Amino acid sequence: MALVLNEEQQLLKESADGFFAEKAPVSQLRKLRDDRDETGYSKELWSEMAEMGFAGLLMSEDEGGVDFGAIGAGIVAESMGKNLSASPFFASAIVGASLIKHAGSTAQKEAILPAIASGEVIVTLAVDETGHHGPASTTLKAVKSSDSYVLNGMKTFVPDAHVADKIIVVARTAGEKGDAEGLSLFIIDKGQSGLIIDQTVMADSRNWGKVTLEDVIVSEDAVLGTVGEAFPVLDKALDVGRCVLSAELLGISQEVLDRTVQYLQERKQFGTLIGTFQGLQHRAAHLYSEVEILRSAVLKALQAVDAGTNPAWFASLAKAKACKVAELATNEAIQMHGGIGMTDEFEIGFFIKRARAVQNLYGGYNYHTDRFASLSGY
Amino acid sequence: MALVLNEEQQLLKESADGFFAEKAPVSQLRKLRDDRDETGYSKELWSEMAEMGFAGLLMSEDEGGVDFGAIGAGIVAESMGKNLSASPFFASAIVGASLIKHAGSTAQKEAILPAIASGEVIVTLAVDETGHHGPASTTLKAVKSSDSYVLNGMKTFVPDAHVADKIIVVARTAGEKGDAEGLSLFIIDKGQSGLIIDQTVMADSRNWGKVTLEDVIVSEDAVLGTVGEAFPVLDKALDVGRCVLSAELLGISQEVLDRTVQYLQERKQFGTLIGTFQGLQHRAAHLYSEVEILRSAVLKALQAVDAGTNPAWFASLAKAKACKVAELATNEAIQMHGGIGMTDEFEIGFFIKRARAVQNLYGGYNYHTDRFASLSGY
Amino acid sequence: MSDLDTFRQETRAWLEDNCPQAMRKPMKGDTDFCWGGRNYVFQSDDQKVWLDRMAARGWTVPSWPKEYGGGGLSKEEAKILAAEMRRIGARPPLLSFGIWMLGPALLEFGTHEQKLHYLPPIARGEIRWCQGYSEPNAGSDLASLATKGEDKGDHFLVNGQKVWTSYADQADWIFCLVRTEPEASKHEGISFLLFDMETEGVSTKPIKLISGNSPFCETFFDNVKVPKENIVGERGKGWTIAKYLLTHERAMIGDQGVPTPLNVIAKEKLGLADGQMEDKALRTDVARHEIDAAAFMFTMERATDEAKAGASLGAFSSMLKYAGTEINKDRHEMILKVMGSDALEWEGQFSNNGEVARHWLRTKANSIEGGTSEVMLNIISKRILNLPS
Amino acid sequence: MSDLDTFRQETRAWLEDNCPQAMRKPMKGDTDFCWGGRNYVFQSDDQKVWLDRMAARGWTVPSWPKEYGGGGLSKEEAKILAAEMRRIGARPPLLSFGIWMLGPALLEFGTHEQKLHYLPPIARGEIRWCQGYSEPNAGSDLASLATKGEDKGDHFLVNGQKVWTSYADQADWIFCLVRTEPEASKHEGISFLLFDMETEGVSTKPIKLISGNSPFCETFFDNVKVPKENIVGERGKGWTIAKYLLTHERAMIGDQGVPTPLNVIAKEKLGLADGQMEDKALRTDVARHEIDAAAFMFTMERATDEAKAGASLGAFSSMLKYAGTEINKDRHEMILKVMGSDALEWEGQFSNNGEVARHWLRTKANSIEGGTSEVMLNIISKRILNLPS
Repeated sequence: MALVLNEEQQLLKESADGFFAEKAPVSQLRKLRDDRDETGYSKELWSEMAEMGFAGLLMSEDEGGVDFGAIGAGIVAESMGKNLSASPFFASAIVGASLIKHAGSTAQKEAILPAIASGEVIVTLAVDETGHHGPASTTLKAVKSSDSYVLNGMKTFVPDAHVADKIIVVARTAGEKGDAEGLSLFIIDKGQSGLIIDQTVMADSRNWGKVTLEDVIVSEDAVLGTVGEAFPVLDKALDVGRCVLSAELLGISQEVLDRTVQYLQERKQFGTLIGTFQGLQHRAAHLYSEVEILRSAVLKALQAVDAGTNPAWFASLAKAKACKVAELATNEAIQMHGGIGMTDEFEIGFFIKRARAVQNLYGGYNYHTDRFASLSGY
Repeated sequence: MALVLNEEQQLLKESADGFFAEKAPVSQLRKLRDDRDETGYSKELWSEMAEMGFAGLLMSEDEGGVDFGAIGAGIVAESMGKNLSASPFFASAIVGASLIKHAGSTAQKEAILPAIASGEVIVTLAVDETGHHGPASTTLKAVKSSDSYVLNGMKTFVPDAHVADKIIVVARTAGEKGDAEGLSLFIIDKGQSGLIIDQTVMADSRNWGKVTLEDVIVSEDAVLGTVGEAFPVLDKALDVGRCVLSAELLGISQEVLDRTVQYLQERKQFGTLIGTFQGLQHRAAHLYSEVEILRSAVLKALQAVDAGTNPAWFASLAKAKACKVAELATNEAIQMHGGIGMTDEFEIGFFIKRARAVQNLYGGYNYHTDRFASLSGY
Repeated sequence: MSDLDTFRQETRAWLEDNCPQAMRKPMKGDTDFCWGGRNYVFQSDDQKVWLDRMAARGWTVPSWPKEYGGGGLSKEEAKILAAEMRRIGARPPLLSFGIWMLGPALLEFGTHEQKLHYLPPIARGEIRWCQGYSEPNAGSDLASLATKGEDKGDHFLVNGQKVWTSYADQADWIFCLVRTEPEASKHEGISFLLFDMETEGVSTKPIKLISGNSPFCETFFDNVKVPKENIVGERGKGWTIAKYLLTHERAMIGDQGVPTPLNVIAKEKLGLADGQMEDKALRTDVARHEIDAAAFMFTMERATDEAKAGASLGAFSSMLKYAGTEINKDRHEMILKVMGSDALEWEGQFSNNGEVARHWLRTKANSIEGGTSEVMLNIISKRILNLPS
Repeated sequence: MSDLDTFRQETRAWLEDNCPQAMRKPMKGDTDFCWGGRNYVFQSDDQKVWLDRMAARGWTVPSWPKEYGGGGLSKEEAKILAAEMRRIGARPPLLSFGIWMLGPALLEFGTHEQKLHYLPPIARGEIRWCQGYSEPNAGSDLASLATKGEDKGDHFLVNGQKVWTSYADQADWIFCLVRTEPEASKHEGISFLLFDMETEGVSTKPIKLISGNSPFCETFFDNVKVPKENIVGERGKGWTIAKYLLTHERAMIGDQGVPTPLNVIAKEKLGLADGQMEDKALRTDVARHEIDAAAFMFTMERATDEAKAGASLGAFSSMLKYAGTEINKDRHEMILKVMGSDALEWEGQFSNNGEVARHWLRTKANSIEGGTSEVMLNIISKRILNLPS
């Protein structure tokens, strides 16, 4: 496959860029934050996104989607990264949808996928239990009792937890913390007795929550996939997520680079445009180079997902590179903007805060460097 | 102790700088290389160094030395780094002398220390067996047989091996590869039957050799220190060596920085002095900052040795920092000199080659970062 | 027993008797600092008692001369006092820009009358000062100052705007760079003026930062009358004082004191397995950072010792400012890596209201305020390396 | 079966029959390369046979037109030929500056007569070319060229000095930038001349490099007569050709092909313990390097695919040159770390005469030759980011 966007994808990109710049620019996120909006996203925006097909990019037409694949998802995520648009897109249309698609029974697929694609139902995944990603470190317990399961434990850093209709919970049905074996997935509905959701206000002003399960009892129908064998399908869905997060980091990096370059072209200091200073020029040019290289890694990884092969190696490569480049880009952007970049009134601060959250989600630079090395056989 | 040189040390520094710049500049090393000199150093220089007291810096006056301690040794090593002066100074007067001082019997001290200080006898240490430093990885075997030992094995990267009168060999008398226990030191004289020395021509054009021991039989008198318990005293002598090597790397870094700055002040390109380009100015200024910070780390480590406390933490800190800074300094120096820096006629190439050898000796950046972490308790 | 030993004994006894127990606990955040000033509300009686007792001995500013409200201590004595305070964990009784910045400037450039007038209220924590240097179009470039002071005979009429004035909304007085000689060249013609923030025509507006806090203001001067005797040093030579203070400030920003070692934070958060941090990449990065940080601390130590030995710091302080702030930024990026997503919490008890994230964001300004890293590199390049311009 | 399938089958069969077994073994070093030229001494009969057979089909330059000695292959066919050669490990029959540099320039700017005259001998490996661009005072700055060609009616009289002329001491002809219009502005007035290195007045002196090798020369021109028909393109417009070739060269230097993965070298040298490299810091650094290197390879791939899709590379090639050479330098520093002191051996069987160290040193020139990294960053800054000068 040529490492370029085809015509259809190019059109999607233009339409997404236009859509988010108009409908959900940074000012929308600022308003949600300052209003302490309870939902933390614009329902109107989410409906419009669904109408555009953005909630059904990964689903086939039969499943109610538009079948644009991971590349399409990456294109939209990149635009959302540029504009810091808040929505349940990632949690529901990417990770939730991937899990149902890959692990769900026919009944589950038919019930949930079209509802995700239409934006009616929001699904999210609750996986991590500490500040550090690690699916195999799951300790949240699901104990079988006749034909039901009882779940107890805690999850953190769950995107859109308090607005989700369904939470897919990774639980341990066998084995010990650290084992990849013995994990199972359960779909828990909002309002289920014993399910406690605490919204967490985080630096990026987006929707995050802690999820506590106290004797949550679910029937066997709530199981997604095969009991005790969730790890491979979970990791695959996480990889789709990681590739899309890399695309969001690409969008953030590209945007702060563009804004910084524009600032260098306009700002005067010592009586001259600061863009004439070679010290800054070389750093901007280096950053440009890094962003372009990241763009290739992200596209390659998204293509690997769509090609249907195991994308793990490409996903870890892309996420590691994305974390590194986004950290450099946001730090350089703040420094080159000087004092004004430090003010809340200016928007650069929103980007650095969002970048670190996305860097952390589903594994940061070190996590994916380590995974890349293991997957490469050393 | 104030972190500055005292008056006496300042005088030593001036005298060493003057001495090596006059007697052993880079051109001397070039000549030794081009002549394929058999000894690989100037015996005349070495005699003069001994007369200056440089071979007896670590020894007390009773031991035939001038008692300038590790700080004195660092001062001289820094000058030698600036001039790339070749001599058995490091092997004999630093590492050899430290081992005899700390592990030797009264008889051994009396016999050898004054001879090292006068430059009559050259001693070296043979420790590593692969390209990577690791005293505990020793496999060279010494087997006791009635009142003698039989040694078999191979050592590599031994400084001044082919000109040494005595080689201190680290051998395993018990335990397995990887154990710190079970190591012993033996003093083997030149010409001993079964001792084979292969001079190795290395990138830095200095004296290195591989040492092979085939059924070398020595008496118990050859043992230095306590059989099976050599590790602590060995590691302490290596730490003195590591601090002095850090000082040499400081000298190299300072010198290539100074030469690069001078070049930037003189070289024209695009019709203007390249030193006016801010891109290069900032890199030179950053390098200056790193070299100054290295200078503090080196002095602190040398003071720790002289203070008689365990200098391990400081030694690893200094060597790690020295490796990092020297790598940056030599790479930046080549790049900023452009094409001319690539020519053998120009001297910068000699510095980068020497730097990598010194970086490797007794552990590089990663070795000492790891050791620093362990010594810091994590 | 030497005089210094006696001094140590007496100091130890006095501190033991006079430092309230509550003032021996570590400070938890900005609100525990005692900044003083006309409108300062003490956080506790102990805080006030501690300030008053120390100020009475001149120990809020131990090495200033006694006649100006200081303790008149020698360098050695001041060092002993600091050590004894550290020993019992005593908090500094007072922190202020008056102590750090204006005081040193007045001691160097002020007249005897000015010192007598301004220094004692600083020492007693009665007057809180702020610094008016930066302007919207003169950030790193102080020579482009546009705030002007028109000569009106007995006073200057000051008009203009400052930005990044720390806590201007809480300060009583300002020390301020004002262009008083419009004909002079860029660096000439600037004067160093002092005036009351309650003077008519002065107003302030806090700037909200990305950390969510507002330690800085925009400050506006609209026909503010400043008496001519309020000038420090020569008229038109304020640049000299500003440079002196910047050097001073840079050395101080570089020296952030000894923070909790990164590895301690990491061990607390992640624990050890077989005596080592389990995440090996993180372990390596922590060690690499700590090596750089420790080597930098040694450099601060060396600079101090060299200064004691009579060397002049000069542009070396620019290097310290550059390296110190860059290392501190790296430290906080490392803390984020050590703590993972927990570090990004912004509100709530658990994260002490997002202290980690807010502090991380705050450090981004380290390499901007007091002269950017780029300006520091320019200074090193020109003044130390003598590279051509 | 499609035409391309047929072509693949026939090519495979022909290569199978015609590529000598010895020419299917990996090349060990520079001496195994076949450079061709009047004075070239073939390393073996097989090497000569292989060159002759390939040249006869025009496959030393597969995509050049047949009339100029090429194979006349379409892009798709050329790709198949390359793939089939890779399949059996066939060595390139001929490497030369004529193929890489002069050929493309002539194809773009030369007259039909020049193409007919110069290209076939390049394709057959009969004439070896070198490039005369850099001068002692015009390294990265080709506009400062001082070598001049005086107009003497039917010829130019060339005087001056070039430096960094690759293998000038072994080359037969030179393509050379010469200032022929002294009055024109800096970039104007330079012409692109071709002449025989045996012409009277040409002399060369090899430059010994820090790697110990001498792939470059200083080249001197003392009243060298060059016929006017030996000019390529318009008189005074040589700069245009040079720029075209530099872009070409940059893309090529960036693209170093796929070298042995670093982790393979590391595993071979250090082995694994429990499936992982034991030195965890080194493992992390190897992975970090490989991630950067792979992402860069993808970028080369993307650039190629974008070019195929009709996009113009333009200044993007400067980015590729910058990033590719920096990564390659990093790769060789990493190899040093992987191999430890063994990597520093300079002579002897064991180290294949210091191949590792010499190659490491050679890479330091990557970011200098063909435009330094700093010049590449200037180009990106100006032409892509539109930053002001």
